[in-house]
Amino acid sequence: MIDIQILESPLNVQVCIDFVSGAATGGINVFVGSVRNQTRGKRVLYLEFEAYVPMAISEMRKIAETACSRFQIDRISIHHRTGRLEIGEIPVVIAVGAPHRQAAFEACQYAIDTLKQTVPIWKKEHFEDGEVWVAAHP
Amino acid sequence: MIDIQILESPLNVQVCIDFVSGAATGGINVFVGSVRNQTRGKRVLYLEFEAYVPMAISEMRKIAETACSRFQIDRISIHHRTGRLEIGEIPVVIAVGAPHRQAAFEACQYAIDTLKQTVPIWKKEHFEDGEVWVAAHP
Amino acid sequence: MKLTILAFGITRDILGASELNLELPESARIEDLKAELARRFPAFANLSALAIAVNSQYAELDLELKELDEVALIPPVSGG
Amino acid sequence: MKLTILAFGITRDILGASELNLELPESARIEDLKAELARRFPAFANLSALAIAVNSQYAELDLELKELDEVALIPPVSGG
Repeated sequence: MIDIQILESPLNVQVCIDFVSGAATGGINVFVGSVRNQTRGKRVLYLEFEAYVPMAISEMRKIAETACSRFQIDRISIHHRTGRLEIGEIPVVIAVGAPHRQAAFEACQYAIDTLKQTVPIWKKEHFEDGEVWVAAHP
Repeated sequence: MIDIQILESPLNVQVCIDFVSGAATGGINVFVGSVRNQTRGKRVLYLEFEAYVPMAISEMRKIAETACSRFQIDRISIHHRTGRLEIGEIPVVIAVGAPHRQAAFEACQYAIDTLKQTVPIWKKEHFEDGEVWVAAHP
Repeated sequence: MKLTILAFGITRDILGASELNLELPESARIEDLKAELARRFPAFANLSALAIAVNSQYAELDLELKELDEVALIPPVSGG
Repeated sequence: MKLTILAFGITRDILGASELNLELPESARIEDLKAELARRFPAFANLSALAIAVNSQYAELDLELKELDEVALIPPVSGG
């Protein structure tokens, strides 16, 4: 069971956990991103996330399907937020439910690592003295 | 920052996540245990967890302190429930907050693996035709 | 053929718009599109990478474009 | 010396009680306690393991017991 969402409103971790919980679930691993107050030693005011929504959903679904086929997992929920996020807010939640915990850990780690490499979502960091699209330049 | 609790009432995942969230937190990893409806192919009706509470808290605190010193993490919350748990209920929640996600994943995995080896808590599985203390016999 | 190109992140800043209408020869490939973009927008040379998506899938350089394709510029992603 | 032993999980079932009062010689060690338990409760031989905690810490076999120690039987744990 796969649940993929891109939302403009605050993410709800419990919704993701509920989705991946079932009677055969023995362990759930959850990754929750959090907007940090600094990056490379520089103070961050807030972030903005932009997504190419149909492709982002398609790539997130690929990750979920690969996770389900590669690891012994039943259920995965991936939610990503867009728009302006303040310090401490949550850009991403990935929850994975599995009969045994090791598969849940591995699938969750695979999902967040791959999401950061393939899903067309972009983060702009806003500083006191300017702004930058993360990773755009070498 | 370390938060250790043994509770007789249902665990609240969000409470653990809130504890490990801070302005310097970049990633949070959470493990949520879940009571399965079967074990080794046999239908489970419900579980009972019993703890030697003062020692269990002491061992959980050791795990948290070791996790903080061994991995680059800031905050860890470990909650374990006792008493009777129905299928789908949550015996344990471990949440770890860190500046970078990899440390959060590793510390969370370390914490649950070690908890299952050292913390004096015992699980009794109740079946239709009897009950068994898990791992008591070879 | 006429193509409408969607732009995101820094590529939208470079184009100064979220869409670009482009005229390309029939059976142009992704590599031709990238060359045309590089010619018209020298700032693309400063990016660490630039992928092109066609109909929501990452496209190889030799893929032939068709007029009804949804084409998008995908600068280095940074979600999560 | 008189010791009160706390029992949990299957050891509580074997003892039929959550506490056991035991008389041991002065300066008895953990290994002496385990031998006395094995003598009185043969079912302990069937356990996959049995640790002893003294004052909420896992104890080595050669630790000397003292009368005011809080001693607990720790059968194989299965939390989480």
